[in-house]
Amino acid sequence: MVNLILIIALPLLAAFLIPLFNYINKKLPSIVVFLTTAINLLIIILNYNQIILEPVIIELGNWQAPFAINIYVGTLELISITVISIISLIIAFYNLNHSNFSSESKFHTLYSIIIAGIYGIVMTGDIFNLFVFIEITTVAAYGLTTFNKDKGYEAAIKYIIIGSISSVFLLMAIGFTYSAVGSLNMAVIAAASNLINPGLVRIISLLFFVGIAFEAGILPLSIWVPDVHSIAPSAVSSTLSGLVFLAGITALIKIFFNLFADPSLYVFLMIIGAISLIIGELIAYQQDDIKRMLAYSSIAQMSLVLTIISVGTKYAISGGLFQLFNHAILKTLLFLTAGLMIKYAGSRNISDFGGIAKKIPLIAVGFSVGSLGILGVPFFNGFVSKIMIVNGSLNAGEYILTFLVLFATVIEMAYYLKVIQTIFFGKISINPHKIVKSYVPIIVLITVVFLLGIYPELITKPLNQATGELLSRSDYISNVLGGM
Amino acid sequence: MSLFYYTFIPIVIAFIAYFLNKKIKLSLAILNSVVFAYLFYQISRLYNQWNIPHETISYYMFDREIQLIFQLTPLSWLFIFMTTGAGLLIAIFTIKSQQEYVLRSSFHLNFAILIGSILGVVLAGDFLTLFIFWEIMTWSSFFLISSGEKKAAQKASYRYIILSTIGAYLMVTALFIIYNQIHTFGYNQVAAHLSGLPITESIILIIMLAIPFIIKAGVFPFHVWVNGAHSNAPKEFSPFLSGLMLKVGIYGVILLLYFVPLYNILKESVNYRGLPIFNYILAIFGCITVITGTILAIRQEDVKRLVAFSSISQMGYIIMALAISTPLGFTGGLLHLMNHMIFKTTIFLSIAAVIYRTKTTKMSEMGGLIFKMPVTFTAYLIAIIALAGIPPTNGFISKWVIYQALIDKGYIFLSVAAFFGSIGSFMYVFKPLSTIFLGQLKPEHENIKEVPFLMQLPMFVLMALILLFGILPGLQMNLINQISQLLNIQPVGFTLYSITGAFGKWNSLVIFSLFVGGFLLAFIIFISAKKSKQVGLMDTYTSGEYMDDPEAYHYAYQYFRPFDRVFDSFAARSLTVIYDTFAQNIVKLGNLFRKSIVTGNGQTYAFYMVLFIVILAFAGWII
Amino acid sequence: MNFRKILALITIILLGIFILQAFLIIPEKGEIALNNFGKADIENRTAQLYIDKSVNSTNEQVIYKESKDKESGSANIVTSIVANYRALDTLGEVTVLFLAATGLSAILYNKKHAKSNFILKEDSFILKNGIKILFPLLILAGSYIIIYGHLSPGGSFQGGAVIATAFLLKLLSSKEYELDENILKIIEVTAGVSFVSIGLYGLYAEGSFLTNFLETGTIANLFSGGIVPIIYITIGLKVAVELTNIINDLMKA
Amino acid sequence: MIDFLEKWSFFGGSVLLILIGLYGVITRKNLIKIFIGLSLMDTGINVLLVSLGYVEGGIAPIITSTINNNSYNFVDPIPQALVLTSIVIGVAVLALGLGVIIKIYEKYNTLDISEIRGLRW
Repeated sequence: MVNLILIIALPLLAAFLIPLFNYINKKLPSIVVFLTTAINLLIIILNYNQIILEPVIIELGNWQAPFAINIYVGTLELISITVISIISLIIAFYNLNHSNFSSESKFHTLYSIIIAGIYGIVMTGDIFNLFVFIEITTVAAYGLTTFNKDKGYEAAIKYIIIGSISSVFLLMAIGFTYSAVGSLNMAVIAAASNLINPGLVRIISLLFFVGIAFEAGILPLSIWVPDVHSIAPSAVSSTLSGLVFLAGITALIKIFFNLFADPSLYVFLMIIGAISLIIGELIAYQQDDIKRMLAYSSIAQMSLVLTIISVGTKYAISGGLFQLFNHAILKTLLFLTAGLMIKYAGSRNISDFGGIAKKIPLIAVGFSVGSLGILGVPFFNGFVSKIMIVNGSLNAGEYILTFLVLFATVIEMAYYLKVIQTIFFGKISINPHKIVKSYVPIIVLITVVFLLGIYPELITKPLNQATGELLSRSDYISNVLGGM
Repeated sequence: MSLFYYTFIPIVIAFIAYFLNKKIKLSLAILNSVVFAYLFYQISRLYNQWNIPHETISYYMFDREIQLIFQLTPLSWLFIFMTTGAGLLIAIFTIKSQQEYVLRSSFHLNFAILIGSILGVVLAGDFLTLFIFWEIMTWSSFFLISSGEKKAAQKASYRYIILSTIGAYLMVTALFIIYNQIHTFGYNQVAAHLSGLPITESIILIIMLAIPFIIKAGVFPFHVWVNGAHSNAPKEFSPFLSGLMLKVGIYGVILLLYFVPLYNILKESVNYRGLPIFNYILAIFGCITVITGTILAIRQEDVKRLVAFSSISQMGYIIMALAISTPLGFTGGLLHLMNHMIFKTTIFLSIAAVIYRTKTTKMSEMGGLIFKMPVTFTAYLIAIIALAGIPPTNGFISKWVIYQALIDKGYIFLSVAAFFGSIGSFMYVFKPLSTIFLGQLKPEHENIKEVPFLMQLPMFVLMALILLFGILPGLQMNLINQISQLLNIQPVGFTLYSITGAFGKWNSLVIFSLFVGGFLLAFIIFISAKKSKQVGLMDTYTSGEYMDDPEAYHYAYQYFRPFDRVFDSFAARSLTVIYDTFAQNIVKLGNLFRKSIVTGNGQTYAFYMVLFIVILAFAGWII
Repeated sequence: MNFRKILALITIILLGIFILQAFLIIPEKGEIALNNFGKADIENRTAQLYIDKSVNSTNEQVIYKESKDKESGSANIVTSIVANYRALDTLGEVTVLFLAATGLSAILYNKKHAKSNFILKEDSFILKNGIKILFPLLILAGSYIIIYGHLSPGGSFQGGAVIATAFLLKLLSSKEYELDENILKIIEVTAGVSFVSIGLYGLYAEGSFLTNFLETGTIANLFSGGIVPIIYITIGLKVAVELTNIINDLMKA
Repeated sequence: MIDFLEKWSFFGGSVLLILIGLYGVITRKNLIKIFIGLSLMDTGINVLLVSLGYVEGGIAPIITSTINNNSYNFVDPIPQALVLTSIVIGVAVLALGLGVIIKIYEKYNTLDISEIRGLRW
């Protein structure tokens, strides 16, 4: 067993070393980042079998579990970090060839750190540590956004303003929680949460929601998303949309299922999510800019996940989580291919992609695989999660919610198909701007999509276990606190 | 060979062929034909082997193992046989016809997937399997329709997929409501459960289950996708779309009405003339479909659109016949289903052949092709005779049985509609005949030749089938009676060349002999009479005047104008407008959100954030 | 005042009411709520364990210059929290600073080698010579604050900031003054890497990341607290360098 | 009365600081002023955190020759450690933000946030 803290420490170490590597060779930083992500995947694979048996609690600095920072890796975290490691590896591979920025080494530094931050958000078992990792992730994202020298600054400034405000609220929530409970450890707070005055729980959980949901794609808070995701370089967009959102939702789940499991809060989450879902889809339909469309679609998907998870039953949660992981994989694929298409066509408008499939077939196929996956076509991974979502929400008797979700999917279908039709059947109207090649990441991602679509057992079995763990807080508490 | 493989062989082969296609140009079409031929052979050997055991694949989902069941019944055999047969004929047709078609490889890929998925739909033994393959079928056909050469193809396929998806989602919702109560998707268990539920609940669930099938069959309120899709799809796909895809919808209706014995479930609900209200409404919808399809078909200027509307109206017959749930009705419905598949495929193939040569679908741009393309003309002629329901073709027999069924039960309105449709079909099928094949040959079509043999072959086969089943309906009745037995319906009496109806017996052999006699007589008169003199068409009715708008003078243009005028106001307010308005309103709503929320001002975004907290806080106080 | 401002004001007031009511909640029996002002409950809580240095060991008195080998043996308890009990937070925080510096230099990359255009007038005599005197003093003060961070108030962040101020003054004083970026980079890399490496060595030696693997010595000795002062020095260097970098970049933008 | 004032001057005052900062952020159009608002908010939240950990008559948690761990009231050390972290993060974000503002000024020639709307809808 290799200590899982390494998957946070190694990217950080790599990031700190990058200025040195850059001094040696300009190409070295990207290779180093690629190697770190590969080692991370290896570490996770080595640990997989053990963690699936029972959750692992890593005590940092050899301090007894609830008193200092600890890292908790249960099944949910395990699946998350596995997905994150696979995707980050793919994106790092993509970066090997596609990161010709003016300050390339800095790009790789930021990328390496954002990955560490994402791992941290997912794994940490301490609320202040969660704040720190969220800040690492967002600050890295601010920096990465500005690598687009055209409109990146504008997107970044909006992102920074919103991010700073919500970090204040997050800190406030942490302060209140600490003042009431006297500890920052999630398990201790969970154990004490029944004792906290319900009014205070309301306030704290709302503040937590505001502080985290801005990184999780819930609409009034994540209104910066389309700007940032559409402007940032494709590798960044896919990281932000696939991984940061995944981490954000995981953090929300931790807060609302492990920390404050108050069912009356779920109704709020469900309503917020549903409204955000419909508005996100409706706006996405209007977009001409392909990356903006994808960004709105991410918002909608995340809202969908939140809504479904907040139904709060076993089936619904496992469906929502599956959708979350699918979305991470699919959005990475979509943003990478969309970025390549933009590079090729020299335009961001969907109408300029007419017949592009004949010139760059693999990329076009990759894009359509991603879209079909999101739309839930059988044998794509989205299908299983979609029917799991329908099953979950109907199982809980949420008929209106089911209707809304399916309605949203129809709108989603409308705009994704517009793109697919244009790129495959549209009139050829492009004079190629640049020759783009990127086979390996796209092929790997397509393989993953079909693998999960045809053998969903790969993920549904662990997911059921994860859902079980989420719903039994007492297990979580006793796991961390031991015999206390 | 395991049933499971029937669905996956075409799909797997399709992908292999797709990659091969880069190297060898025609490999896709040929490989597809070979695969379909092989499947066709295998399936024909399955006839009468109804006791093949079920096959299951288990899938781990929702916390438990879920079985995907594949099973073979006479009903599903009929459909897989038809599917592979039609697929084979069309694949052979495409070998030659698609040489200049750009999206050829995508066409074949999707076509093979489509065939596989239809086999899956029909062989499915439970609703989840059905749903999975149903979705794949929808998607592959969506890509097929969008690969049409016209720009409108994309819009048409768009409408098709949206409608289909709405239907599919209704179905999946109903399925999972049921699943959550009984934890299985099996046909029999679902049926048993439905019959145990309160009547309103089960009717709602059944309607939700039925809607995707009704949409796919193109029945009245959901027929809006049919004409666009048929007329804009690639010319080789239209035959399949009309001949088979619509029938898969019918398969679902049969499945619900008979296989899952809906009739029994609904018996206790409100009845009208001994028919459960659901069935009666379905029959009424069928009848409206017949009328709408007919009227709209008469109005068309585009030959593919015309035939598409004709398909809609013929679907109406089948639905009507199946919905009335008598042995005769069931038999008539199934007969018409097979026959319609045969003659409609023929019509579309012959039109595809014409398009292949003339590169246009507008009737007013064609004319006089009878001597240039005699085989195509013959195929079209025979097919429209069958479509109009004239003996000795198969179309007559099925229509005859349907009339018998309707009149027997005394459904006056339905019978009148059926007759109206029949008369209307005379009008609209005659229009392409006279404008494409008869009339004056356009100067630019002087050098047209008959299509290559590989394209003629499917037409020959289909022509033979039309006549064969017209004379020997007993071949079909044999299978239909086996299906009837399976579904506990009383069989209809028949011999090889006769069918027993409600008011007597139809003996096609006698009629055929009479027709052959009459035809010979007419032929003798024709060759012994004096030849008519050929005069240029323009000469007769322009009288030497100068023409400023030649198209308006082409006699195909507004062929049935007086008749159209009667229905002008009706057609203007078509359903399409209603659907489009609905969609546009949603778009407007989205635009409103977009313009008012996403202003681009970072400060406003920050303000939303604060506002959001405040609203949530107060909502928290209120609740 | 326009409508927008009034609306903003109302919203802000409502938000204030919402937040402030948290302080007004009076817990019922058995419930817990926010502590009243000045009544922060640290008895029987994690904070007390930190103060008693008894997270892993038993509760004993910690006496100045007498107690030996207490866990995390630094006299300044905040320091022992920052650099030992919750060292991962600190690593994260250093990372954020590093990120900001990196991001800033990426943003302002194009004008990297431009001269500072921040100073409007020619160099003032008093500024120039005053800074000459102040500069070593500031560096000294900063170093002292960093090195004594585990014993007395202050610490690496404060000390780092003081050192960075020294360079800020240098930069302000003269247009000609240029920082050697290579040296900055070397310090930056060394500091960051050694922080993580110390953590990793702990993982290697004691099986846990950022473990205090050195002997903690006697409370309040300069050489006490195990890895705490070492970490603090690395942090101090890192903070100083990053802040200097940030200032440098901003001034040259 | 003194208690009351003391309590509200810290809790209420820090919340007021946050609110003033927030008001500035959502009403001032100048980007620099917005960032001043943000840093006010940061300050406010730091004061709030520290005051949440205040113990009446408490002193800084440092062991000296006269003070050992049992003899005196210490204030809660954890919030202080947290504040240390949050200050640094605040500084980092502020620095990054100012860098971006410089670039925005170069590009748009204005600091008015309502005119920087290249990305919308």
